[in-house]
Amino acid sequence: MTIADHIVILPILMPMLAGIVLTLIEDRHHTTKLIVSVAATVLLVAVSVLLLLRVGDGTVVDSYRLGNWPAPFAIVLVGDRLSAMMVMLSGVLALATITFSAARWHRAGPHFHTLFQLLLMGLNGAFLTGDLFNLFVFFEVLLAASYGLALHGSGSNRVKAGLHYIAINLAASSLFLIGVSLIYSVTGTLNMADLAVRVAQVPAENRMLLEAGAAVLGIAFLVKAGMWPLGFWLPTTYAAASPPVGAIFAIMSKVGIYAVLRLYLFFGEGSGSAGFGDQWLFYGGLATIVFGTVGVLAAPSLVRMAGFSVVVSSGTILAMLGYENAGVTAGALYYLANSTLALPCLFMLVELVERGRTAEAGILAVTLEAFGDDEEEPEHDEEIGIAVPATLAFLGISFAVCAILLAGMPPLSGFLAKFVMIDAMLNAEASVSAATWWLVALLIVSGLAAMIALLRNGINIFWVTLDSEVPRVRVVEIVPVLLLLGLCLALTVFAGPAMGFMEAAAGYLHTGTSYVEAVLGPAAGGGA
Amino acid sequence: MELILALSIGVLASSGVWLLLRPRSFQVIIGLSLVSYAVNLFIFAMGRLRSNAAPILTDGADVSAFADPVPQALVLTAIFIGFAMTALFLVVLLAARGLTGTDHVDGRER
Amino acid sequence: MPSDLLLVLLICLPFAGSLATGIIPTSARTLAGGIAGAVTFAVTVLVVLAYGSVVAEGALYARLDWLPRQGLELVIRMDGLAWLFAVMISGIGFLVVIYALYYMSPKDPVPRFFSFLLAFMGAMLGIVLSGNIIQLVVFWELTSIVSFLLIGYWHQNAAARDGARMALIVTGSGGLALFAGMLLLGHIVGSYELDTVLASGELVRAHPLYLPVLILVLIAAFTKSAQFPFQFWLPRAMSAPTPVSAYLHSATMVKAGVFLLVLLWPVLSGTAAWFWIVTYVGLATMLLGAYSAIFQQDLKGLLAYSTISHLGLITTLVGMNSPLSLVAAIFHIANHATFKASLFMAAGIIDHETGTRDIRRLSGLAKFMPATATLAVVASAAMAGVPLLNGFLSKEMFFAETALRNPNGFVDISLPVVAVLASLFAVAYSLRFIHGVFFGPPPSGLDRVPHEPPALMRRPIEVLVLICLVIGIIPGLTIGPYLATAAASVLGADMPYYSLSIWHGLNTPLLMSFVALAGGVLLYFALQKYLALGIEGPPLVRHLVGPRIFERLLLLVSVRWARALEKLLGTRRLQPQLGILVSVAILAGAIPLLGGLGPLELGFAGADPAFALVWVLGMACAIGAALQAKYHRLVALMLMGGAGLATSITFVWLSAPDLALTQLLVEVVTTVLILLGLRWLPKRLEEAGIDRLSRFSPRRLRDLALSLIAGGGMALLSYAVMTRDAPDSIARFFLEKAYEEGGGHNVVNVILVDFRGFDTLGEITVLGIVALTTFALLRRFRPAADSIPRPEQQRIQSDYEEQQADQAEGTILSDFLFVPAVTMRWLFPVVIVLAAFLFLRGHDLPGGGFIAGITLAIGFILQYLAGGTRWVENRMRILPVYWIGLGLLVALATGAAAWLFGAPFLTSAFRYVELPLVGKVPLASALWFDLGVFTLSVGATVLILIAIAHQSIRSAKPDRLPPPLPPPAAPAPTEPAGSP
Amino acid sequence: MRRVFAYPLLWLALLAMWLLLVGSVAPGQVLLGIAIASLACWAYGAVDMFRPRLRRPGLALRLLGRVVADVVRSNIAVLGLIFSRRAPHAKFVAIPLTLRDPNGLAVLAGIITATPGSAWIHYNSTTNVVLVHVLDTDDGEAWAATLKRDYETLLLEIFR
Amino acid sequence: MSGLEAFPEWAAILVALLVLAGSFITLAGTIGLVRFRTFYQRVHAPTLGTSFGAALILIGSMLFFSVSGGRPVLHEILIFVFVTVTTPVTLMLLARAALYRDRAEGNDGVPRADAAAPAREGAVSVPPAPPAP
Amino acid sequence: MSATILFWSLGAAQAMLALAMLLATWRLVTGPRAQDRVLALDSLYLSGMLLLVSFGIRAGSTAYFEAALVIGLLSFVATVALAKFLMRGEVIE
Ligand code: NA
Ligand code: NA
Repeated sequence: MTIADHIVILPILMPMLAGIVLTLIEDRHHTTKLIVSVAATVLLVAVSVLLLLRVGDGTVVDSYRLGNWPAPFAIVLVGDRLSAMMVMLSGVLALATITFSAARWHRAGPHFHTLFQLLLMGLNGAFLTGDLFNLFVFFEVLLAASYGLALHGSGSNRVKAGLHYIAINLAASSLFLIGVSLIYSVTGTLNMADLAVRVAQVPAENRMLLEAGAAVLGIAFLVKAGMWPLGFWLPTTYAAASPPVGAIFAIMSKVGIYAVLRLYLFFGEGSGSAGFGDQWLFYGGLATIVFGTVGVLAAPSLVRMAGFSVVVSSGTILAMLGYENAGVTAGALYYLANSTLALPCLFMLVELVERGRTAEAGILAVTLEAFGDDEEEPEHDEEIGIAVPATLAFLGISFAVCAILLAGMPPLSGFLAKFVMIDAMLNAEASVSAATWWLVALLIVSGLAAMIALLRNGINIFWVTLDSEVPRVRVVEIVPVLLLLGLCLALTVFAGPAMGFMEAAAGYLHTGTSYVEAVLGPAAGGGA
Repeated sequence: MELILALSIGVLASSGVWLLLRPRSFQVIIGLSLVSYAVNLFIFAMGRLRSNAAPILTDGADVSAFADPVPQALVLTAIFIGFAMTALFLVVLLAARGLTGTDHVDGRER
Repeated sequence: MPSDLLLVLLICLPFAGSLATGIIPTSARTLAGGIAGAVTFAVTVLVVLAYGSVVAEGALYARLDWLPRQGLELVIRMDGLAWLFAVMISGIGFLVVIYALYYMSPKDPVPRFFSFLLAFMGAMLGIVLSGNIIQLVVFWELTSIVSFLLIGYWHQNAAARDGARMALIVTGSGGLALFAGMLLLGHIVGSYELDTVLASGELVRAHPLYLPVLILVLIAAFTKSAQFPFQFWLPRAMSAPTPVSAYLHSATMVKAGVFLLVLLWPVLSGTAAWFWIVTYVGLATMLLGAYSAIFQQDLKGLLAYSTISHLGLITTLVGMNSPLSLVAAIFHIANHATFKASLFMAAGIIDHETGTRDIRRLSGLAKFMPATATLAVVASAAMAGVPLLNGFLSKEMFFAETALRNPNGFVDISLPVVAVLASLFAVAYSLRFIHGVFFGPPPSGLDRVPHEPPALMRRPIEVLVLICLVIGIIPGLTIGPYLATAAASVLGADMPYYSLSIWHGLNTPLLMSFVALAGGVLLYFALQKYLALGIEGPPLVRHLVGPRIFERLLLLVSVRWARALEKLLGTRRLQPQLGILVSVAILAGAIPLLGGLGPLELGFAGADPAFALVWVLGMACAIGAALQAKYHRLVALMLMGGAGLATSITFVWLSAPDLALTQLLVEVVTTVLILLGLRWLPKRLEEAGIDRLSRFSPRRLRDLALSLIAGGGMALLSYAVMTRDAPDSIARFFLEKAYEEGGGHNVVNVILVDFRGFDTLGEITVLGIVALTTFALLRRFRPAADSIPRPEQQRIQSDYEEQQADQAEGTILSDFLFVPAVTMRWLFPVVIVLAAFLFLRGHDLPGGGFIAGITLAIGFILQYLAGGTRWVENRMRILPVYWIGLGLLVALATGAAAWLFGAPFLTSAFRYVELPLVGKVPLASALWFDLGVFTLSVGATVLILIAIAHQSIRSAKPDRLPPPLPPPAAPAPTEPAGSP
Repeated sequence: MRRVFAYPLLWLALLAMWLLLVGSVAPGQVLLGIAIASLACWAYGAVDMFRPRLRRPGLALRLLGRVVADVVRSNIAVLGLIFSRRAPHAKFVAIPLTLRDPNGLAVLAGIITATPGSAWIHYNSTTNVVLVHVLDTDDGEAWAATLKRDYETLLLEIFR
Repeated sequence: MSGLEAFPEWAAILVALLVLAGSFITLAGTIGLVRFRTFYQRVHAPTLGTSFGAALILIGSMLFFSVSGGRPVLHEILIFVFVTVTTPVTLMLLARAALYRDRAEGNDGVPRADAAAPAREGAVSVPPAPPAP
Repeated sequence: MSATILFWSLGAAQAMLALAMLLATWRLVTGPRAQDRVLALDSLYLSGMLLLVSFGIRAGSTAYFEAALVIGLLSFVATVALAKFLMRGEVIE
């Protein structure tokens, strides 16, 4: 094996190593920890870019057999376009949020960077694994880290929200186990490619057991994705989390969606259960959009609104997945990339502008609470004071761009995403169904609602409050926002190539045979 | 055997779910534990039941003489993760009790 | 210049200018003005230069790929209509820039203003030059967004903020409707290319989706052009700086709506729906606007309502399904732009020079600013439709169209009557504008003495008024060809005959004009008394205030209903959420089973009575735990232990010794763990009365049903699986290879550390993360007030010790543990040996890293139990965080070592090594991996438990300072070391 | 190293435990057992408070014999009691002790409690009096005297 | 129970007797646990199982495996030692805790807190405890 | 013959031990005091351990020995913690 052949496992092992090293560094060496964490994440992004380049043209699909055992028996990692894209998204997002946290939040409690790196390990593992139970393990890794991060900084709100978050996800994990084991009981395998082959061979009398297993498994994924009525925890948790954590959580909800996407592999054409669950995804997604939209409007605070925006984006993608159509999926993937980059910006910006709005008082309350019991003194206050020139302009423009992205207003990628999705939806069916019309209407109305809510908040913040007092913002807080918005801009300008990539990824996802062949070898592909 | 185990799984799961739906955080943690017993047994059952066929290889024995080791390995992982999560939930429960002054799962009485 | 470069420049120049003015310092007023002037001038010149090519080629194109496969190409397309609009946009833009340079106060951030203005110009040009209907939507919304910023330019005023918000919400929503409409249109036609769409009129009109498309497009047009019932935002937008009003609310943005109607005329017009909706909405708007304009007290308000009315006129014309009326519409668009822009500028001068725009406070200004007065009079006359001015011409064409006989009686009457009535009102408000401001006694109570503005500020008005005059006098020579080009690009072969001249003879239109003029004058003078009262708002419809209704509606829908719906659709409480999760999971599991579960035989074959008894007690324990968990936590904990024991025995019975071991050990640790936690949960006293009543509440019954169904479902599923044959599974491979290639007899262990070692790597990470998280959380732990004091038992015992003279503090505790602790310490080395045993044999027999790790951790905990935290930590320093880090590192390194041999991660090596004295020893790399697992398990378990135990010490401190003892993560060597 | 060899008896017991566990006396296992027993002894040094000082370890065998005999006797007695209708004549008996060595006390407590029919309840270190619960006896003082004679004297001899 | 054809009958009978007796004694202990009226009486019951019950069954096990394996299997001794060493620890602590709880609640039938006070040399007998509430 | 003897005698022994567990559970459920329940739990563990030993004999396998060993050595940690909690209201001070 050459070094390039190992690249697919690096996004998992590198953050793990970083996490270990960070564990062994003492807490008081904040700066060292920060440097290690940032360096590791930069490396991770670099590796993910390499991976993306390697699999991007579709000629290589990395199938990495752990322990060198043959394919259906070993745990395999699979690097294809979709997983490579997700890994890169999470890396970029992590880089942005870690940088952002450097201003203050990474010191609000012990082991922040460790947890962050291990979250990345879990995320990348979940994206790359080709094994159903291994997926569970990485789900647990990322969940465990997310529990820690959600509670980072402590405080009544975080702990209350964390309690709910943990309770619900523990229940969901039980469902995951039930689902996986049921599927194993009728197919005798855990390898996803092998499953794709064996699902078609499950005898009729066992098929409902298989489908029950898959459905229960799906519920576990949908809880993470925040689908109505399983996702009430999401806005509360995201809003209560510290801002960099809320920001990185934007990709957490996408993991559930990603997992659902991977289920296509088993329930595609010729599997004997084609179209399984599509209706549920569609109507669930629809309901989720409605609920998220309502929540966006009703949210009493900006950060809760941001949380509901995550719900809307989840609902949108889920509804798209209900089409089980490569074109629509491609649109949904484009939308996913866009919202994954834009939503975190909102979480970060909220913190920056609220900081000005509450005139440090709220923050001080938080930090006092956060440091109240520690040996360390809150000695970092003076660092917050370095205000950047044109802060207000930066904040205003970023907020506006962010709002435009999230409301799906032209001309940015948010709009393009809506356009490509609707365009694909209208072309997905021979004659456009009433349900599709409803979805189109809902997508547009949800954009309007987001616009109204963001407008309301934006005017209040920038035109009423901030005018008198400009919040003090540090460069490390500006750079990540610019990075993410810049990427959205790139996604807008290079929409054509980006969509080409998404279409290829979606096509690959929907054919299945090539995935199976990549994992099990050419002979197996025919069976799927 | 199958029937007994199935019934047990059912009773464990019922008791656990009942507690999961109760308002006190301590009830929830016991519920989660009971549910995880049920789930562990459920996973275990997915490998079918074999008595006195522990998958510990003896020389010359045919592989069909052993119980399915895969669900066992999965349960082992699940037990550990379950333990970790119980611990975490307990600590969060304590923190919530400390910060809110109540052991109601919503952080306030009713 | 090649035409495509020219077109690209047309779009890009304004945006580039916007960017340039956006980044220069706020104080660089002149520089900003210079850039803006240069850009607008350059654009105007470029547009003018393009005319020849447009005429010659019909339309100019430039193309740029964006989303080619979705049919979204950037197509810049300039035909005659677009050209006419582009001239207006750029020319008036240039004039407005000059005007604004004098108008804007140095105190304002002027560069930002020009930046927005140029961006707006670019967006507006983008609309008219779009050759792709989605691209049109893009620029359409862009104008909404930029206009929002321009209206809110003085955002320190609440009125500006509200006006801006309302404008954006109304026009932005219209834009979304347009987006939907265009998507439908594209879907019908099969292309988003404008030319294709324009050529598919018949297809579209015959399509079942025609009406939805029509309605959506009309919503867009009506919101943008402030047509009834969306007209209310425009007067509110008057809080924008006057140059903005002059530009956006006369010449450009509001024209985008009617531009859209004209543009899509070939596609959407010609149907009854089009006629009835467009014509009558236009008529209503025209009448309402004109009527309201008369009674405005604010100069700009009057102009705004006048604009609404004129846009209504244009809309009416477009709606009439006749090519000639379309020509008239285009003509009036141009005319209105010129006179209305100049009027706004004049109003701005008045405001600028007198400090007010209130007609009630203004009077006799002609004496102070004669030139401005003259210009305003001419422009107003054009607005009123006085002959020899451009407004007269297009209004004559309008009258002519309305006067045509129509077979429908209602139309036949209503069209001309309303047209005349509205024109009559127009004359009245024009008169009011002139008479009320420039004539009469000199103004009183103004802050300063008014005088003429700088000449350059007046220059733009002069140019525009001149155009009004020139067109009004010699239309055929001036606007004629351009109008023809524009109309031809829409109508193509259907170009009607028309003549642009002042005198068409004594005919009905002329009569109508006369009636309107005379009637208007009469009306104005008749209203003098009423107007003198200075009442705000028009009579009769005063209470129908659009903005207020809109705000109320918005509040109702977007806040009240939204909040109510959020409550209805969601919850923030945990119990319902878990209930829903369980219900959904039940549904998910049950629905596939609706098709039948297949064969299911009940049988007791092979059932062992002892096994059955074990589960009788297991179930009793489970149910007991469920019943006791609320009030008797300790009991519930013990009962849970009973259920756990039954589970362990099951594992033994059914061939899973590793599981049994693990379950037992975890059981012990969990019990201690929860007991540690119980210290911080004070006793819950049974509220007997309340509880008995609620015992059978519907909620409890529902939960009971849910839990029974959930449990029953799991039982059913598991029974179904257990009674069916297993599929050929991957297990066979593991059983076959475990020894040969994995080097272990215990297949489960070989799976854990080798075949599926990657799972284990993740799992130990989870354990590590959780330990670190609990540690982190506990560092901030604050017990509730009621659990800060020491437990009741300790207080009673301390009190007793105090009472007894011979009992020192702590004697009861030390006596309590005195003898047992000796045994518990003896067991420490025993547990270590056991752990070593379980670890080393794990690969071949039940045991392994986890099991050994937990065992050793229990050994440590036992010492804490026997001696207390301080005692133990004075004797040895266990540094669990390092154990965790080290364990993970060892596991990771073992996995990565395979890379040295060019094998994938976690590839194991296994061989026998011959050692002197000892003999053949199996050495598997997996053992190292398991060592990592072991180390981590010890560290994580100890950290979790001891971190909780440390809270007792912390809370014992009165000031709750950090503990004097190092917390478990203190730096020091890792082995249990220290002084005896 | 001193800590390792401070507890020879413990060391031997642990080695024996290891060999019993692995069920083999192969040289490799013995070596491994020695290593592990040493490690465990070293760890015990960290928690040991009262280093056991044995005077006459040989007497332990005699003690063991008495315990076995007593256990057999009391097993039968308690068995009978369980299946008889007679209510047990239970008593708390306070016994002043001479033995003070904690290890010796631990052995004594273990013996009393492990023997059916008697249970070590409460030890007062100030007065060196232990409270024992006896399941079925009519004469608590006699019972206490027997205990002191049979066990305490022996233990006093074993532990210094 | 296949593969036991070679297992000598005498050993089988011995093993059976040992195991049956041990189980019976253990069962008897739990019967005592149910039957006895007070906690302090019940505390004696489990020791039947830990002493004789365990011993007999473990000896049975040793015998069985030694005979069937053809070599001495003695590791059951460890279980017995562990049980014998650990059970008293639990029972002692538990009984002491019970004593405290009874005293704190002022229950009858337990010696007063100063029962083992230095002033009262010699044994103190307490009348049998009345049934627990 | 040996097989038959062992089969039936061990079956009976297991039934007795399971019954013993059941009785201990009865005490565990009914109490009445916490100390009774802890005692019952300890007894339950012990009977369970002996059940495992007898199961090992019946199965003719030593694979279940460790489980019994672990109960024998470590189950008391849980009951000790419980007892200490009853006495002091706190497990580790
Ligand atoms: Na005893
Ligand atoms: Na014990």
